[in-house]
Amino acid sequence: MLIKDVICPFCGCLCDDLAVEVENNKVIDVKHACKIGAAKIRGHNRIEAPMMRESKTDEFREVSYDEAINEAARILVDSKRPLMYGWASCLCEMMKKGVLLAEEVGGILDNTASVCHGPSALGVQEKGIPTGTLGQFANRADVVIFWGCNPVQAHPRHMSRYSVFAKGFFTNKGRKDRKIVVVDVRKTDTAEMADEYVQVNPGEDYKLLAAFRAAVADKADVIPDTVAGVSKEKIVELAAAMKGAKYGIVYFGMGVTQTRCKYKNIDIAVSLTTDLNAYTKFSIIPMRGHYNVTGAGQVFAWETGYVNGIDMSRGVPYYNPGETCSNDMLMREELDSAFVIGGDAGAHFPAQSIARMAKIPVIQVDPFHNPTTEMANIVIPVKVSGVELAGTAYRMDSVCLRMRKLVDVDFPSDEEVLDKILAKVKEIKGVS
Amino acid sequence: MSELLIKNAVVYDPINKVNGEKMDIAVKDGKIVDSIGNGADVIDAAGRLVYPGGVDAHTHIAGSKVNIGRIMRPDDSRLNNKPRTKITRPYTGYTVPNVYAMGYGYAEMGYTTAFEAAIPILKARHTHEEFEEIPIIDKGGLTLFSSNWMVMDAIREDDLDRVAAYVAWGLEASRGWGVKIVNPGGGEAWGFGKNVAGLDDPVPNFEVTPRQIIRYLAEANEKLNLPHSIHLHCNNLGKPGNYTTTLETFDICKDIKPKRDRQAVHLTHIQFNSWGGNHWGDMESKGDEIAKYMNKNDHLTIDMGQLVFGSATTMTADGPVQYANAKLLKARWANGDVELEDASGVTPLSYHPESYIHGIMWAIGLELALLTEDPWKVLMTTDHPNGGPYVNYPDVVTLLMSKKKREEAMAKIADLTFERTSIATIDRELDWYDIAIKTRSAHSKILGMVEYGKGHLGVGADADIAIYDLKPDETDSTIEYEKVKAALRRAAYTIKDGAIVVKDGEITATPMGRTYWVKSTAPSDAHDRMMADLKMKFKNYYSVNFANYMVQDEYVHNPVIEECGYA
Amino acid sequence: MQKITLVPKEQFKISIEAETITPDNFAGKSAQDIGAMIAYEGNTPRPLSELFDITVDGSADAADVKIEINGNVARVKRIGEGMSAGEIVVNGDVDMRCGALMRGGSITVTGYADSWVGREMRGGEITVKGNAGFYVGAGYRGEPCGMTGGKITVFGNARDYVGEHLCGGEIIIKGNAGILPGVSNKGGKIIIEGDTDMPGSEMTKGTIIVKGTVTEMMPVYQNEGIETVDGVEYTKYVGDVTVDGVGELFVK
Amino acid sequence: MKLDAIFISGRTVNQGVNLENKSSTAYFDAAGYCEMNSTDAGKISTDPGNNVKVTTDFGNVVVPMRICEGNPDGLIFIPMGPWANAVASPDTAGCGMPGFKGLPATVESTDEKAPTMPELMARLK
Repeated sequence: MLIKDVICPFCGCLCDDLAVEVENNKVIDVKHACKIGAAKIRGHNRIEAPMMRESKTDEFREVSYDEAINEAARILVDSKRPLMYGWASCLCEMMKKGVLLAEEVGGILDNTASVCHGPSALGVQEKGIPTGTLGQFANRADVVIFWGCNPVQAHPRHMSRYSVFAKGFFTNKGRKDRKIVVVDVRKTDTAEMADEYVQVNPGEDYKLLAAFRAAVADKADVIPDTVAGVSKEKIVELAAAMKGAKYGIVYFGMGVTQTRCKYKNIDIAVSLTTDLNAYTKFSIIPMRGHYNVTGAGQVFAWETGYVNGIDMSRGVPYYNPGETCSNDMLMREELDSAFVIGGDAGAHFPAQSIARMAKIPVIQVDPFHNPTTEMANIVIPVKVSGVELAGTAYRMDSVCLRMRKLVDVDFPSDEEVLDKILAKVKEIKGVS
Repeated sequence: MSELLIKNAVVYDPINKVNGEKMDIAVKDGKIVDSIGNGADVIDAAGRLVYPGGVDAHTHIAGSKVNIGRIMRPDDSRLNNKPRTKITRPYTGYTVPNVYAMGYGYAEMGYTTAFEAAIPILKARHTHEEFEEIPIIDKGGLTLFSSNWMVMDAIREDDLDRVAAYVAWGLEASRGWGVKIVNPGGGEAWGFGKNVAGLDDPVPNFEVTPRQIIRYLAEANEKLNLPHSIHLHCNNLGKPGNYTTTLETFDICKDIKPKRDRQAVHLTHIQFNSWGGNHWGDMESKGDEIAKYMNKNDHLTIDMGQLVFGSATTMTADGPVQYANAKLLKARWANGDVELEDASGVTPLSYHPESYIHGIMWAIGLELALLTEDPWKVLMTTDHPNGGPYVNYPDVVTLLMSKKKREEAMAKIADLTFERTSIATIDRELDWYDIAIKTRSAHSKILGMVEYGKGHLGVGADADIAIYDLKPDETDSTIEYEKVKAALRRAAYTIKDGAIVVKDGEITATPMGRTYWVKSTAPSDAHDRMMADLKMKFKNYYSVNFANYMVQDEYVHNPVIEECGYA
Repeated sequence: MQKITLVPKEQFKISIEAETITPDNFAGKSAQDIGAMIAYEGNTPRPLSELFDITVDGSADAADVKIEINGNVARVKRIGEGMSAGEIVVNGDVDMRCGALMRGGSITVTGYADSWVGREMRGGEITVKGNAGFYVGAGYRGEPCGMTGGKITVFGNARDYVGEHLCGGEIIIKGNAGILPGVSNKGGKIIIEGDTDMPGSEMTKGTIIVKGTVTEMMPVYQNEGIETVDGVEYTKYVGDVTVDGVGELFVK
Repeated sequence: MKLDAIFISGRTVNQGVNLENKSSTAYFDAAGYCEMNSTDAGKISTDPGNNVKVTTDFGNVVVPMRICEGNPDGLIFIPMGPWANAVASPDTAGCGMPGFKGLPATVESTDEKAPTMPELMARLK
């Protein structure tokens, strides 16, 4: 059976034109997807059954779902400062349950944006974000800037579907209608195919963005001869190209969110984009990684008012990255348990943070064995959302789509696991 | 089955012409009935004020705009916080409350229905995702068609039936209740950073005018026999001198013949479009001119878009106006272009009484409501959260009911306001019957919700009832406005579908409400023409596939579907 | 005069949120009353008497209350939050948000003050004798203004974003400051006696004086030549030009 | 001979392909290496495939070296994942985000073996 219009559950592009051949409830072919998406849909070896162990150096023993869930609930109820992290490779339906569970146990609710585009949210909180949907950029953008992002590697179909080669209403020649600029600290594969590659010194994006603002405002006279390794001449020339765009778009990635100045890079990039709107139309958008990390921010925002790093311990949510995000707390050894779901803290936190996770009980809900498993005391395998389970996800531009189910499996969904943990938590706490 | 008797109520139910009558209300299985047996639960209203549950025909409660407001405003989310209880989830936010505070806040004030005023079809699924999480109140939404390529291409080809076919399809795709038009044509122009200047300024690249967009959509609206009229946010919003555009816009729909017993057009938050002068320096109120028009014409209704001093988060599909606001105020600016469909913008701001501009805006909303004679023509809204958050409705009510309250407010407002407006000269004070009209009955009538049992307490109506701790007989609303405000802010009881959801201003139960939407049909030949064009646009220009676009049934909880179409 | 002494009974690992510890709250209260006040250890409410040995000497209005904290409160947040008068002396380190929203009175921390010391401070005086973390005298996320009044002195070093969104008041860092001090300054004064980088980005109004070395300047300032302030010669810069700023940045 | 460098991490296609396959050798091949340009490689006398030891203030890790001429002098890249994390900074700089990019590092040629993912994680227990 060929299932059409399948939405890819890998990255924030949520390409929705895949065709997946399923026979006898097995995926046998994935068409139109990139290498990464195809690999995800084809599947990998997975954790077969729930597992537990006392010490993290012990071998795991297989247990029943009930035993694992009950023990997970007990750990959460006994915790004064539980972290509930992940919420990106999963569907919105379960994020809502996650918020409820975090409320019930007075935990810290954090999603993978914490180590990805969390700083982008902080930038938005400083300045807002002039943005749009990906089709708007495909149809209109004639100046395309990739700043600190590398879609060739991280979002392989982004350029063909939305940003570079895509042909749109006002861009019917596709690539030929666009000027592509890449700003990065190294000449990436994306930079190789750009019209302009601007090499910025590591950690100096902020100053370069400030210089662009000055140039755009025709105040280039204050700019020194070079800024962040880029000549003033180049800055002035590119500022003119930006102002001359019919529609400009800045795609940015972890090259700016993770480098020095972090959220201030986004803050000032938004300001530059806003400034440019005095001359033409310009937008900016983060290149989101996990397919539904955008959804995590959306769900958390409507449920709690905040996007990530949400401390539920006092019954009302409190948000303050730097104080309430996963690594802030791990660094201080403040947490007394961690619940990891739909994200792999073990693989994506600094080793020193993970070492601190080694000292507290860790519960993992995930289909796959990964570095978090190595640190876990309880492992609860679940369905692969978006392949084995239908539900809602948000594309990087916050367009909301319904993921399809392709095959049936016997694993419970993460939503079912959360429901059961929640029920057990309430039972232990004696609340209805 | 559940039965409830509300005894000794002083009832204002304008749709049924009940004006402060002392009576009992019987409820059975969630509906108002003639009478019930002796076993019913009894609430003794003891002479207190009883209204139908409040209805808000124009508010921004859910969807991508509201949520970007939350995302960009942790400074707002930390306001009005209330920790979770056994019954309620945590409340956060003042101008952009979280979904829970949104539902609870309305219910606490005796409101039981609210309509989201702007749904871009491409992002409709998001709106419904939030609807699903807003407790208690019934919901519906208005779908944006104002800069939609499908609409403009059909208009350019003078194919009214195709416009109608697309509206029908778009309403189903978004599960919307009505046709929303925002700065017609301006959203498309904003795609390249431009705007349209007035009703006859062609939309770049599409060569149709705002006037045509309004006209065709209004006609399509009637061809489809939709329960609500077109719902129009005029061009040039937020610009001094815009009242002339507004008056011209009023005229466009003068000869539209509504298929139903309602207005031909509803013009929303008209305060923002009733400005005289040529620039900020000489800006003045033309609220009186607008009211004069309202008093002479019966084809239209408006809502106030009342300004409330303090913090607001402006959000609208009017992209260019938000850019202008953000630039003027050096404020945070979120823009949200929606491919092929529309634009939007969000900007936080604060209204200050020391600013005569804000003072004039404050005055205009009140002028509109007080100078328009027929209370049914002007709804009380704040265009939440544009003019200010809906939790301030009780405050606005007291301004309408009490000249003394207005004078107290005016004492703090910049003097120039009163040279540029007529508010200081207005003596009218609305009564409880007027307020019932302006806060529920007219909202329901204008939306086409009367037959769905909203906004009234007649037999068969939904048992959505607000009881306020206030005895109309013993309260002088022209003087005791603090008491009125307190009572309206926290209902003694809010009853939703016959169940008590608020008691003494506190949430006691959190049932989920319904979502109303319209399934309409156009002639099949027009539908076919429309689908051919639509499929072409999906193939070439949309970034999502046709098959993944329409909102699925899974997203619409407790749906109530109005079926209608060409007669 | 009323003197309250708090000595922590244990080494806290999970942060205690103790916004209750202010002269305003303690004024006129007995040790028993104070002990009954609640602080939070993560999600668990705990009476102060469980957390601290409390001694109270005398009784007075807030202005005449002195709270002395002896022992390790490096994991006690929000000490002195919103206080309007009186005095707090912490003999040791404090955790985040010490003196946030403070309106009056004084706080002295003899050790390290973690991030957000004096967040959104309105008045009064905070002295940190050791180092300070990030965001000294800064604002809350999304707020246009951080500190609007009062004075903060840090004798050691401070980390990044000193005085972010400063709208008034004065911050003195005797040691070095991290990156971007005075970012979005709208009218306050910052003196950094040591080194720092990228001061004054997006400053619209106000003053920043750096007596140490600035290796990285923001490329958006107009050099106005040499000017003498308090007998010392500085290069004066005006900007940030990208926000039409008239802020004054003095760099040695 | 040690090379002073700036360390960054980032995404790659193969790291993505094996994101749910992290116990495999394919994941090690996808994420357990360090890229630098040939000039830098020459400075520490190493050839592609040979192991290098990368050290920062926060830890060290041994991985095979690869050449990427797109890297400017003194810039080394390790794909995001446990090997990069071994040298990443847990300091969140007041905003929740640890240090994955722009850290001063030294690189040297080594005969030490590169750890597998479980070996790396075992170091942290």
